[in-house]
Amino acid sequence: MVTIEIFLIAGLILAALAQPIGRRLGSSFSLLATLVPLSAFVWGITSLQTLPIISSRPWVPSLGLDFSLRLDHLGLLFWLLISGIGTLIFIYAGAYMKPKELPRLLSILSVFMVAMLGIASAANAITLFLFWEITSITSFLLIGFKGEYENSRKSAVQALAVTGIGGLILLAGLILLGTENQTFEFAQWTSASPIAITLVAIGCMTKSAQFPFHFWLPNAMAAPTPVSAYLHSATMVKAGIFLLAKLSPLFGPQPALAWIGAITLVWASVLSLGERDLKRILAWSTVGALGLMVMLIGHGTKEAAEAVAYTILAHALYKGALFMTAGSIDHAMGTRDALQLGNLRRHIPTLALPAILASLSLAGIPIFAGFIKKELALAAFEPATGIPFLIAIIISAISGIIVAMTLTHRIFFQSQPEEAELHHAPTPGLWIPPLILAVLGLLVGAFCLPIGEHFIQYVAATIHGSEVKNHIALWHGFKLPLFLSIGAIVTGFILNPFWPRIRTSLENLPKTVTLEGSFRALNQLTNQTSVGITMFYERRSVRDHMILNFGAFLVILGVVAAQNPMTLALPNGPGILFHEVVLLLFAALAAIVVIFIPNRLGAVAVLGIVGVAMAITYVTFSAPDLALTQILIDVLTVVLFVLIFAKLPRFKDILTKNQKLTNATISIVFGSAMTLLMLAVLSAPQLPSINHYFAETSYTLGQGLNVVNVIIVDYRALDTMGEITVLCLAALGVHTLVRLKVKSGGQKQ
Amino acid sequence: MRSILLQTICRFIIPFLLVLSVFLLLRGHNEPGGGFAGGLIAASSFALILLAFGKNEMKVAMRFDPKSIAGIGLVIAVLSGFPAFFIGEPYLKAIWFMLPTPLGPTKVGTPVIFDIGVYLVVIGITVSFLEDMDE
Amino acid sequence: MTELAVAILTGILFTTGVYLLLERTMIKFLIGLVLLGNATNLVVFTCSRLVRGAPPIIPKGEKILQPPFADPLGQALILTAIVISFGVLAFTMMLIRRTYDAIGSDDVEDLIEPLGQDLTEKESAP
Amino acid sequence: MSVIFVVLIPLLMAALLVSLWNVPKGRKIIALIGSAAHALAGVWLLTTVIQSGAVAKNISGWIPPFGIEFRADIFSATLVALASFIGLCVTIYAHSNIDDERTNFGFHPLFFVLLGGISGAFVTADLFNMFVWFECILLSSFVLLGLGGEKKQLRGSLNYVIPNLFSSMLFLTGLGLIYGATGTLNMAQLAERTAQINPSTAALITVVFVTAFGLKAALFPFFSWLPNSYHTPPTAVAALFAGLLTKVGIYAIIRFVGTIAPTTAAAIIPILTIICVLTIVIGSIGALAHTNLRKILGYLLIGHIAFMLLGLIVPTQASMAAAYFYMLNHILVITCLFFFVGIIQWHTGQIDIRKIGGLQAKYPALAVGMAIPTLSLIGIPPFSGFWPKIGLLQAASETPLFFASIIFSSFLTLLAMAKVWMNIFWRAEVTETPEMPPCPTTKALPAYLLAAIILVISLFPAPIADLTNRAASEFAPYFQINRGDQ
Repeated sequence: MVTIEIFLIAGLILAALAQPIGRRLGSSFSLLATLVPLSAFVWGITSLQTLPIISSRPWVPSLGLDFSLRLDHLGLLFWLLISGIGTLIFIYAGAYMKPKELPRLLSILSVFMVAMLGIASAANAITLFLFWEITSITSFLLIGFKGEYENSRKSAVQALAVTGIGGLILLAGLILLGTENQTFEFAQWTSASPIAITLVAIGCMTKSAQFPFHFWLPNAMAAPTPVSAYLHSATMVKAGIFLLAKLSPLFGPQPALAWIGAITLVWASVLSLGERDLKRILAWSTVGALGLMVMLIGHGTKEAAEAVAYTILAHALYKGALFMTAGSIDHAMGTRDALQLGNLRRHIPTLALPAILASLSLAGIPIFAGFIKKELALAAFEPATGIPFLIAIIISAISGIIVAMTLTHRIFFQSQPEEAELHHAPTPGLWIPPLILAVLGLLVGAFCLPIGEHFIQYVAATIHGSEVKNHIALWHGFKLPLFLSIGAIVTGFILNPFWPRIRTSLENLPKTVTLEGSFRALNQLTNQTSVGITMFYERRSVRDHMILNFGAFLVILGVVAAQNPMTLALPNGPGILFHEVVLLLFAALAAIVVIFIPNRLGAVAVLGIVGVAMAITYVTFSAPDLALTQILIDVLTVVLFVLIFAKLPRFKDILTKNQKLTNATISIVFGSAMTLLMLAVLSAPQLPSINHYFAETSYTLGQGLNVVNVIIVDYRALDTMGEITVLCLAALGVHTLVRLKVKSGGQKQ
Repeated sequence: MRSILLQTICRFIIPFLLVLSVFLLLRGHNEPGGGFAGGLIAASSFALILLAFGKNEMKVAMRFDPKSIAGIGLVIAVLSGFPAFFIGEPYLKAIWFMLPTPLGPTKVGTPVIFDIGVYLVVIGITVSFLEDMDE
Repeated sequence: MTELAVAILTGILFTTGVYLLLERTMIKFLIGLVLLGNATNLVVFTCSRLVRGAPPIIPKGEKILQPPFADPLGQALILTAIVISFGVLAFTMMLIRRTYDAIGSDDVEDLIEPLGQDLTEKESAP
Repeated sequence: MSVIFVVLIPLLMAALLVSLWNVPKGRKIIALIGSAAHALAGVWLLTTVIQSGAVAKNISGWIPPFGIEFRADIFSATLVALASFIGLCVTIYAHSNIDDERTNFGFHPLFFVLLGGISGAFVTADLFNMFVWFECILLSSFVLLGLGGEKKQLRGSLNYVIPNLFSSMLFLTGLGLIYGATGTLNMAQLAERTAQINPSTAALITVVFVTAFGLKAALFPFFSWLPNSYHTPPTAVAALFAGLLTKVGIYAIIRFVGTIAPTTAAAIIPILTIICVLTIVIGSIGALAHTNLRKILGYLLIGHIAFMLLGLIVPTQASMAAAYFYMLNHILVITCLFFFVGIIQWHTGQIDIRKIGGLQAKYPALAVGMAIPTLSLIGIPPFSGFWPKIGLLQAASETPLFFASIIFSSFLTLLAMAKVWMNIFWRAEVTETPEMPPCPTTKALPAYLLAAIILVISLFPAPIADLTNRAASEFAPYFQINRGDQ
């Protein structure tokens, strides 16, 4: 089947065409663009009976990588959410965005949608990761959509940092799993080491905003609302849930994960009461819902699997609707500050219906999807063993009631002391899409049975790895979950009037407690450390760097020498003669004297003497050519020194005592190391050198008696050619340096 | 520095040095010497002129731009490897032939030409150094 | 024994060269470079083994060089190396001189870019 | 054609351009033709090697190991082809980037010697000959770095020159030692003989060489010269340096440890691992600290360079192939990024990200073009940097430290590039910039061309993966010696 790929490619084509075509069509382009997600949605519904849909093609054979796709029930659930909500978001964006910005937004959104569809249908870890990272990047681009504001940029980079490191950790985990199982195909994975599980789980936690990585999500609300509604509530943040769910048959129940989910759930439910920005309230509530899903996946029972499957669906419906509504309110009223909004039913009556319907679902009022979601979740835990988890769900339910009341009763029906005025009335594009979602939330709740039997049950089976019976029903009888539900609802209504006070006290929580502050501090610390280290390293003189270079070389040499002890013996070369001793002593003395001579010309003169001693050494050991060249070079070097010194200052002794000591230590150790290295080589006989060939053929084939010269101009003429090239370069360099006028940095004249 | 004595010595010694340099270059294939040594001797004689008479004198004595001499030397050296291509041999493969000269037939080969290139480069470069350093 | 002695001399040349290379005055680098050049040449020379009184020159009338002979290959390598290091030395001399001209000091500590200096430059115009 | 031409063409071009010293007009065109010829020779070499295996050719007609031999296997031929292609791009870019003053002072001949030296270092099969090419590279890069004569260039020059002279000194010392021990300079023969000498001596000699090459490759702690010098020369020069110079050092290390002295690898792998990990960490941290675009890229270069040695550290064909793939990709990506930085500099006159802004609104094409190498550098799938990273991570799963450092470096790269992106593309314009004439085609062409190539590799990585796999298989003896189970 190539159908899946067709939709992916169609999305990319849409992204590419968005800019050129979208600019001409204006906001009506978004209607045209919906064709892609809409057709994907319709195709998804029709293919329900033919699952799983598989397609695979080789990509990088030598790495064992295929581009393989497999759409199962879990994938299809996501597929439908992505394409269905995507359709509505596209319409909504057309009404929400300024026509000038729309093409770029739709372009990035299409890429994002393709990536999400890819995640939903990936059958291969690398394929999945490919799409996963694209969602991170597009999320970065979308959060920073209004990049001219510093707040947007900061939030964008924060989200990228968290999801980016998470993505890499996920990659690490996936690679470990792939290496362990010798394949990257999910279907063939049979074993998972704890470390790999941990890495994958951390990756998913960052993406799905789990404690302690959750803080980026509320800040991501800097993105335009269509983005928040789409990425940061309905789809992208669920990618982590999706992967955890997909791999949960392999991983099995993970109590730690369940605890993390529970902590996230409680923490986010509490903090959602501390916000006044509608979108941020919803964002915290989303974090809570994600925590619930993670908790259920970690729990790992059949009932939990079913609850997860249903929660994914129910949450996407009501949260998407609420986000869009919040955005529309913002669009209409110019603010989304809950404290400044009131009497909205008069200003924007069209938005009241979606807000109320979706809020009822959020609050978990019976016959709405949210109610069933909550019931299923409560039923997933045994009262005996799962008390902490049950409490967590209750807390979130209470908080959900208060949030729902804020979103409806407070802003639509109450009046506020400082109320915002209506800017523009919402166009149909701003209220119809949320209304559709909200109504769907009602329908899914009210007609839960068929959906459960035909679909959710299979999704749950995919998540759990074995068959799951359908428990979804509106009425389960007078059981514990129902009592807990009712209790939560009642408590919520009792606490609701106190919301302003709760909010103020939560708002004043110190930043560090909310972890966002810790992240900022960490970020700052990282920056300072990096600047510190780098400046410490960089703002050093070449002398310090050379000390480091020499020192590091000696340390490495020492370590390797210690691990591979040398056996040193006296070289068995010729015995030394008296005049040679004198010569070598003389050379050594001259070299040492050079260091201490304070006079420049004196130093050069002694340097010349060293050179002469070298030449004599060469001639003593049968190297007349070397001696000749050495002495000539020596003379010319001295001449150059004399010429250059005329333009340079006198020697100064500016080294401090400590510096001298450092120099002496390093240079003596280095010199000794070199001597020892030479001894190591000299103490064993040389393997038969290739030089016998030169001795034999220099005259017969090379036509020359002076073997050294024949080597230079014939055997190894290429070396010589390189060498004279180097000489020419040096002359060019000297010439350039002389002629160029030194400019004082900055601008060129 | 510009003592009369030094100048006088130079006048005597420099022609000798130049001849010596050519001599070293030509006999290098069989005895100590060669392009490097020869070139350096010649360069030393120019260094002497520089020290004894000054830069202008050296330039006059040199006649040609030292960098051009070096360039020509490099080109000669590089080109000396090309004849080998014509007989299907690898680059820089030596080719020898007898050349009749007034002093009798002499063996001449591409390595000798190569060495002449080296000789010119060394002279040119060293004199160029001297010239630039004495700016 | 001889090789040991030359190896020790090489070590001393390295020591002095490195000491000068770690000086703060740039001019002393130059002297250090010459000493280091000599030292490395001695490494090659000694490691290709020392032989007395047998230069690698085929005696007139003979066709091949009879052992023992001093290693011609090592000598050829050194010859190349000497000349290269001469060129490099000349370049470094001029570089140091120009740096001195520009900075007005021969202390390497003064070479560190001053903090807060405008690090940008203008791309050259056509 | 013969393998010698990949070296001979640039050297001849250099000689030709030197002799045209006083003819200002035709130089740039001749340089362009010469570069194109070199690129053709490189491509020819690569196709020959791919079709019929390694090409070997002796110089001067002396059989190896007595004469110098050039030998191009896939590993080196690919690098030569890539280097010559990068050379062509740089020549095109230099057409408008290098001003007349620099042209007069011999930019082109220097550039060709540098290119010839790089090609020579890649194809030579003789260790001393490699030294000579290294010196060619060194001297020409010295001069190229100093061209322009600005004060800060001179400040940086000495920081570049002195450590590199130290490296040359170690190289030559190592040559003396290895010749003294084995009596040969030919790489193939050295490979046989390093196994026969005292293992401890061999290991120490390897340390000398690896340090010498490690300095060229800018490994920790020998990298001080790089950040101090790469931000000063003109873009064309900086791009060439960044793309190729450090890779020559990496190549030399791989060649030495992988081919010449595989038996010593066991002794140095632990310490090499530590060096690599520290290089990765410090380089990435440095990138975060800077605001100068060139310095950021310079540090990222350091942070990434050590990945390329993973093939030695984990001696398997897969890891070598991945490291090699990474290296090839990195050459393209970093050169491309330097070109784009040059274009940004053209438009704004700045390379400090604190002073650049609003580019996305003004130059959307630039944003799209630069996104490709940026994403590839970070290793976002499916961009080309991602493919080798999978292999690297798989290979590194044996050495947790290295594994972690790859993750760490990728993360910091992501952060650093995100910082760059946000500042220069998203933020509103910071300072009024004077209207510049549109970017010359000669600048834009190589940048977008490279970006396009990177995009193609991203989508169709299979051929490159095959190629690198074959190249890695050339180190089979190394894997056999150090792992035994292959």
